[in-house]
Amino acid sequence: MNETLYTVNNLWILIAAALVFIMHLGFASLEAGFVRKKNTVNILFKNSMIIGIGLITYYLVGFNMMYPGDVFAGGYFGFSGIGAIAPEGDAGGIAYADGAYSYYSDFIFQAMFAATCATIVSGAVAERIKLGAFLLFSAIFVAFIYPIIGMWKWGGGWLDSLDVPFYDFAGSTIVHAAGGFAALAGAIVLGARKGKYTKSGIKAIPGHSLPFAAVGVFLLWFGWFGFNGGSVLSADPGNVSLVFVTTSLSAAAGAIGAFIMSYLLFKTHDLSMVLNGILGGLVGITAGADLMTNPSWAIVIGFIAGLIIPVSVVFFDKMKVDDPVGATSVHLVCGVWGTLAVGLFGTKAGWDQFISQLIGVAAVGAFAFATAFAIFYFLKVTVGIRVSAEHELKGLDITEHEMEAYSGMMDEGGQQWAFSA
Amino acid sequence: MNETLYTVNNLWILIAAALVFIMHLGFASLEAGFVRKKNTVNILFKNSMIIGIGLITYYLVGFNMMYPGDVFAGGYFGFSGIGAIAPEGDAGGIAYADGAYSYYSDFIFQAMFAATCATIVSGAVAERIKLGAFLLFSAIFVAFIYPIIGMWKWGGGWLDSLDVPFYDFAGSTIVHAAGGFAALAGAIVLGARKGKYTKSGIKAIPGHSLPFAAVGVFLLWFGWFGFNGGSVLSADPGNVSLVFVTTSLSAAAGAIGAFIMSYLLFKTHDLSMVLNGILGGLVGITAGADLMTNPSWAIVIGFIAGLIIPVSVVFFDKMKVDDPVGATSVHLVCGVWGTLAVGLFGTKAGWDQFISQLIGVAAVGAFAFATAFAIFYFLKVTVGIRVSAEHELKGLDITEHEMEAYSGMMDEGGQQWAFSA
Amino acid sequence: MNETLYTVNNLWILIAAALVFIMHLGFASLEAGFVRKKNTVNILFKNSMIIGIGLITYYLVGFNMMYPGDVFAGGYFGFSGIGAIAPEGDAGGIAYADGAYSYYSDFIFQAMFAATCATIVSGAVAERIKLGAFLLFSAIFVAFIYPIIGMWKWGGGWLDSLDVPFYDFAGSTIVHAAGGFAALAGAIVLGARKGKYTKSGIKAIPGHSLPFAAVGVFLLWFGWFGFNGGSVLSADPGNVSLVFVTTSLSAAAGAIGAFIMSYLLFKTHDLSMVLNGILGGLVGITAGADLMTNPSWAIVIGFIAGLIIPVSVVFFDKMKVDDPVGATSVHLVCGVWGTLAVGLFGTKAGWDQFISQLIGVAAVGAFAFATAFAIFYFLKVTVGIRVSAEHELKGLDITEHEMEAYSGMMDEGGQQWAFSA
Amino acid sequence: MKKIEAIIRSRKFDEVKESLAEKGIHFFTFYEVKGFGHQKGKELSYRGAIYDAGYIARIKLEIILSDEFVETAYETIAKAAHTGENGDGLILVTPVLSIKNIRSGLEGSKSINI
Amino acid sequence: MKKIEAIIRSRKFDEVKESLAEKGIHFFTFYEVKGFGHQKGKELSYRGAIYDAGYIARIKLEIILSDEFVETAYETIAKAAHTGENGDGLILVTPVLSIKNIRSGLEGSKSINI
Amino acid sequence: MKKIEAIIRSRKFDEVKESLAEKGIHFFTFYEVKGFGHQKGKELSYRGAIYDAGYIARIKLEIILSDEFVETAYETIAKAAHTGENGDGLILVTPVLSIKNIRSGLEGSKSINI
Ligand SMILES: Nc1ncnc2c1ncn2[C@@H]1O[C@H](COP(=O)(O)OP(=O)(O)O)[C@@H](O)[C@H]1O
Ligand SMILES: Nc1ncnc2c1ncn2[C@@H]1O[C@H](COP(=O)(O)OP(=O)(O)O)[C@@H](O)[C@H]1O
Ligand SMILES: Nc1ncnc2c1ncn2[C@@H]1O[C@H](COP(=O)(O)OP(=O)(O)O)[C@@H](O)[C@H]1O
Repeated sequence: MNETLYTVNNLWILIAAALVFIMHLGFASLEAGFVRKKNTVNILFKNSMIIGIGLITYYLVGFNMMYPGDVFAGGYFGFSGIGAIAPEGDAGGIAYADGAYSYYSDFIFQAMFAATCATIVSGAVAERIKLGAFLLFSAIFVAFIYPIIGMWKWGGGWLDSLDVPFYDFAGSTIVHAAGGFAALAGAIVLGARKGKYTKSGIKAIPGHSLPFAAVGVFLLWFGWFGFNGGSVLSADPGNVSLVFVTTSLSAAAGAIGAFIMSYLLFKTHDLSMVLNGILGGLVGITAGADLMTNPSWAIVIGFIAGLIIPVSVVFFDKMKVDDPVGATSVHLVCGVWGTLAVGLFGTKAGWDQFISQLIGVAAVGAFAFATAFAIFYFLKVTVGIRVSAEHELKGLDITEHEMEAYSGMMDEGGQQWAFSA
Repeated sequence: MNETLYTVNNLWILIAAALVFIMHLGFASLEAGFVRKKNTVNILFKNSMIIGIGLITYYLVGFNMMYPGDVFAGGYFGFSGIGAIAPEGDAGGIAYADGAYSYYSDFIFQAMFAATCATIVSGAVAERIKLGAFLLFSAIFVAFIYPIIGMWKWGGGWLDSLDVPFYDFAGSTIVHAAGGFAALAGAIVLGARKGKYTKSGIKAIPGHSLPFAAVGVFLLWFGWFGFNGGSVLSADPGNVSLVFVTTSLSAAAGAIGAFIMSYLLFKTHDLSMVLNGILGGLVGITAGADLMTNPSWAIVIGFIAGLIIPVSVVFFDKMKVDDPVGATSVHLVCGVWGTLAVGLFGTKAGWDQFISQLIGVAAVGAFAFATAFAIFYFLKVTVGIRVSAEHELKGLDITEHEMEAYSGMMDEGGQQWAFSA
Repeated sequence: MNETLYTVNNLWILIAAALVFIMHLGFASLEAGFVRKKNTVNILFKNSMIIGIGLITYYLVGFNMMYPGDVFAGGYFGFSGIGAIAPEGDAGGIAYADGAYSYYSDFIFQAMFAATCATIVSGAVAERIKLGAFLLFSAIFVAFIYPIIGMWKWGGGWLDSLDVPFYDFAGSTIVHAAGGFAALAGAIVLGARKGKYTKSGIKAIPGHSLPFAAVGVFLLWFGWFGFNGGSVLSADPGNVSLVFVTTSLSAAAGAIGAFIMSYLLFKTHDLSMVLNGILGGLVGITAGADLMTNPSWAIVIGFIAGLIIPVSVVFFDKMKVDDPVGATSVHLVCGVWGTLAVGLFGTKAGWDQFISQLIGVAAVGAFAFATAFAIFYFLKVTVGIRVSAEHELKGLDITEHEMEAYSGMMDEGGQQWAFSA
Repeated sequence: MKKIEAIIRSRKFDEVKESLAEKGIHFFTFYEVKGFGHQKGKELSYRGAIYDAGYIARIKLEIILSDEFVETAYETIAKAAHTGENGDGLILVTPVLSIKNIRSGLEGSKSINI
Repeated sequence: MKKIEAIIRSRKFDEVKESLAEKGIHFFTFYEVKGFGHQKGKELSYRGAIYDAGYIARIKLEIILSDEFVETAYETIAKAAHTGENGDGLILVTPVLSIKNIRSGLEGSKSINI
Repeated sequence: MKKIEAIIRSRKFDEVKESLAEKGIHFFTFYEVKGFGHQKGKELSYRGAIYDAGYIARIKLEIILSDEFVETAYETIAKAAHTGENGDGLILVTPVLSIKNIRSGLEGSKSINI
């Protein structure tokens, strides 16, 4: 491996890490836009803390639990010690990954993924979870649950050692479905927001700013170039460019699918559905972005993901699973769909692969759901996870943060006079 | 060509594609900020769909119409078949473009450009066009009109085969003036927004959120590093860095030019003009960003573009061409200016070049205007393109989407009580 | 040096420049979010102009004053002529910096830094400074003061020639503390906003949009990958990846530090503090991001920066230094802390280094404060720097720009009827 | 002195304002209100669930007038705000016991700005 | 005819509205107001400084009624808006001299929408 | 019982509030209104076109008072809200027929919070 190619490869992984970072802004904007004004500071606070907590816990334990080394190959769990410090010299450099990236590039790219997984949960439990409980959950999830799941496949664990190995290119299962199942567990343990499911039916609780939500989705798409493109784990021109194309086409088709289905179901053009449709397309292609050598397959996958979104949103509402941002539909449902699609389309398509995909996503889903459920339940019976009805009514911004997201927006002539009182 | 250099070059084209992608968020934010609150969901919806429709139609037909291959060299039209699937092996890789980029990198970079061109139109026709008609127009424009124009120059068509070939580095004409002329056609066919031009004069219809508009412009500038920088079509250090410098200095000078001219004309400091001035500078330098080996030329070009902007906005208003976001001034006028500036400044400056530039921009302008006019007119007499007066009054958000962009922004104490009714 | 490695290195510097550019959007969003609605257009206007003015003045004089060449080595001031035009051929290319970057890459990267330094000031003087006076200040600051300071260290001046050279990797002192001290001078010369410090105590003047502020901080973090990562001045895998890791961990720890300290001090979870804490962590690590070969040191530095933030904000409020966005706490205080931390942690830690750091930051601080104070004072007694009390009350948007940031946000049913009057 | 209160359509506001001005009535106070009446608010839809604020947005005017102007104002508003469709709103006259102009300190009908 | 004005808690709005509807009173106008009373606004905190708008948010209803409905409306609101805690608000009855429905042109109690 | 209504400058709000408090009047309701009067709104400019909302922003206070407090409140507001420049606004006294405190159920002047 030549030094220069190593430099290029490594540079790409780092840029990809920065792009995955910006997904955190995407999630923050999307979730802020989809919650009510009174809970906006709270959701932004959670998103600001998750990235902080996520990176540090992943540094301390997560990374070495997810990539514990060859001795744990084929296993269910491993750990190689606290902290992520690069081996000296070439071992942490050109020799670390055959000239594809350095130790620290690996760490930072993986750490950004880890934090993403926890962020997925925050949207589904928004507007009613206690701040402290949520931060505790996130820390545990990023430190232990996500790394264990990741280890099964990317860390060389048992899913990677099946006869026909489970395939998950960039994490439809490992990141998205895992996060989505945890989100589902959280939404179930918490229960719905007050006033969402009433005797007279399902009530709409519109997000306070669709412009923010739209910004979030475009930023997520932008970040996904790093999420999927970086998962090539080198700057290989053929693979990275294919992944860019399949990722974009799937997202594009997701928009169109959701456009059509939401029109069929609701007879209207629901922006929030098209936005979710784009995300569904992105999540859907993530498992096999590098396998769709005919990009038309990516269009099919994304289009179906887009069709699924409105149906799934309605379904979860019928089940009284209250998910303000659609995280379960986007990440769980489309994550499962994308994982299975690897068995249906692209260069690995086939019955055996399909079965392995099913095993993989079922195992991960069950584990993520069960552990998240257990943690949320444990927090519920100990510190409590749900804010009081009164706090929920007043909003978490005032009750947990003593702040408001917007001040003086209503004042004419720019006079925020009330605050000089 | 060595494999590693190919990897670097290709990586840059991909990153540039991602940057051009983010311009779509830039346009979405800018346009959302410049329309009234009641049409915000609608404009975001259009921008979300255009990128989806644009990528997919360009994949299906556009790309192969824009780059039909050598057999059509010097011609006016060509087509090499449905779908964009890379040739096998090196032919779609290192050999595809002499080691500059792979087939798929080429496709995705070009596809992002194509969608951009359609997006330019959306701002000018905002707040009154029917959603369906607009989406139809966009699909036709990206699938056929833009690729035909692009083929004339970048696809090796007749403009590229003039004695002194027409020059358009990154698309002042091909993308921006083309989009701008189509925007003009749309604005004319549609007519002005109600209440804009009244007996008592021209009325201001202020955009609902200048902060969003400002975010949009900064993101557009950011994306322009990819738009212009990527148009070097390799990572060549000298050229890409020159292009970064000329692009930035021109944008900077555009801000200053618009600052001065809007103060002279209006005796005030109009943020929306400075924002448009930045864009004018960016559009202006786009035709010759690689030719201004003395960056001071870029400053002159951008400065003049900035001066033009307020004058042009006032001019179109006098002509009763209602363009809520200034797309015609930015993309059409500054696109023409930038194209001609190639004949006046930089390494290609000269009379013959100037004439070629004039031919190119006139031909493209006429074709874009005429075809867009025809499509809009056809849509007008068939499906209809303008929403009813009542819908326009109530806003497209409620009438076309049954949604509002902001919910509960006015509630004190965070109580969105009205929705629990 | 091989051509390909040069291409990679150079590409990274350019991408880093684009990332530093996006920090300007970060600052614009952050500052817009932290001011009152009535001053939002004004702050966006200033931020839009600063980048324009900054790039052009830096092109004209700044760059050649900051990097005047070897003849001025060890000195206090140098200048090598107007304008920044690359030497012909390899001298401006592969030979310019030993194959690390071209002349123009160097220029654009440095120019983006320069504009950043001026932007830091804009937040601290917001809501009361005259537009013209501020723009004049910025032009002078970017053209002369910042380049002189930069020359002392990065231009090979006296700080770089100390026995134990002062160390400032990416500008904790040169950019952030310098900007922070200038901000302090500005805030002092201007005085506090009306109603901030009253007989009955310190009044809160909440920013009008915390969502915008949060977006700004995430974008700043994103841009910091370029700010610090690009300061490696090559794409060296080991160094750039280490810098990515230390930068992110320090920002993460800053969030946690501010979370804890603001809870201890205020018994609440103040989002604005956590956001400032992230920035504090970023500023803090900037001086030694490449020296913390044990990333845990970066965590310590960032955590302490985060702890400092709330204390510092309260301190400046007690001193009646009114800084609406916390620029002094973030850039000045954490800039000093980060500079000194180089003497305490990492591979250069040691008493002698600590002393050099102290000398460096003291000299820069004194010079930046004194010159900025002098300029502001001069402007005060000549053109005047503070808007009238009436204008301050009405807001700068209406009085300096005759515009409002938001129009029709309060209208129900999307009717901006008031404007058709 | 009397106070006229009128609840009108937002889009009729300008017309009402201009008609009043023609009769020499330039001064009044107004604010946005919401109303439940024959005309219903438009149903909105969000993520598959339909919701309906129920109310419609209206402008409420308040005009303080000397007795001799009341009739004119009353009729002028009634005419200018009329569309004939559900939702036109209503006009009230209510009593005022006393009034003072803060600037001039004048009381009673002398104090009224017209 | 009378005008009833009621200042109530936002969160009691739906209950009041439904109770009135049960009594056949479907039409009214309302808007958001702020109030100083026994109940104080929550203290907020921003960057270490505490601030307190002091006021609380309330909804104000205005209902124009024929005299025979006044008592019912009065009692209905009083009941539906009651919590017993500080901040419940108050109900007024004020006189109306005349009234006109803009759409129908009808005056007096015939004009009143119920 | 009477109702005092006052339309005042936003920036005089605090002063009025404090002056009232000094006289023992702590409870009132207020909301933002817009007014057309002698003072005109500032002209704004957007992309070369000038526009003018015409109105200015004002605060409206409503205070329910027992008859014996009316005079004091009236004078106190008049003084505290005064600047002498166009735009100071006005104060009205209007009749109240009956009143009920929702929390306590008390009616008449016993019910009035001061
Ligand atoms: N009895 C009432 N009391 C208070 N406001 C009323 C009353 N009736 C109507 N309104 C107000 O007038 C508005 C228009 O009433 P609506 O019944 O829709 O009009 P119309 O009488 O023309 O059919 C309502 O939205 C409400 O604000
Ligand atoms: N005298 C008054 N005049 C006008 N409004 C009042 C008066 N007293 C109370 N209010 C309004 O009623 C609201 C509730 O009053 P409060 O004293 O908190 O309730 P309670 O009487 O149930 O303790 C206040 O916020 C204010 O809007
Ligand atoms: N006749 C009126 N009816 C209702 N409101 C009025 C009337 N006259 C004045 N106002 C209100 O008082 C505000 C101040 O009036 P203005 O004429 O500017 O003050 P001044 O009388 O001190 O010159 C107006 O904006 C309006 O809201």
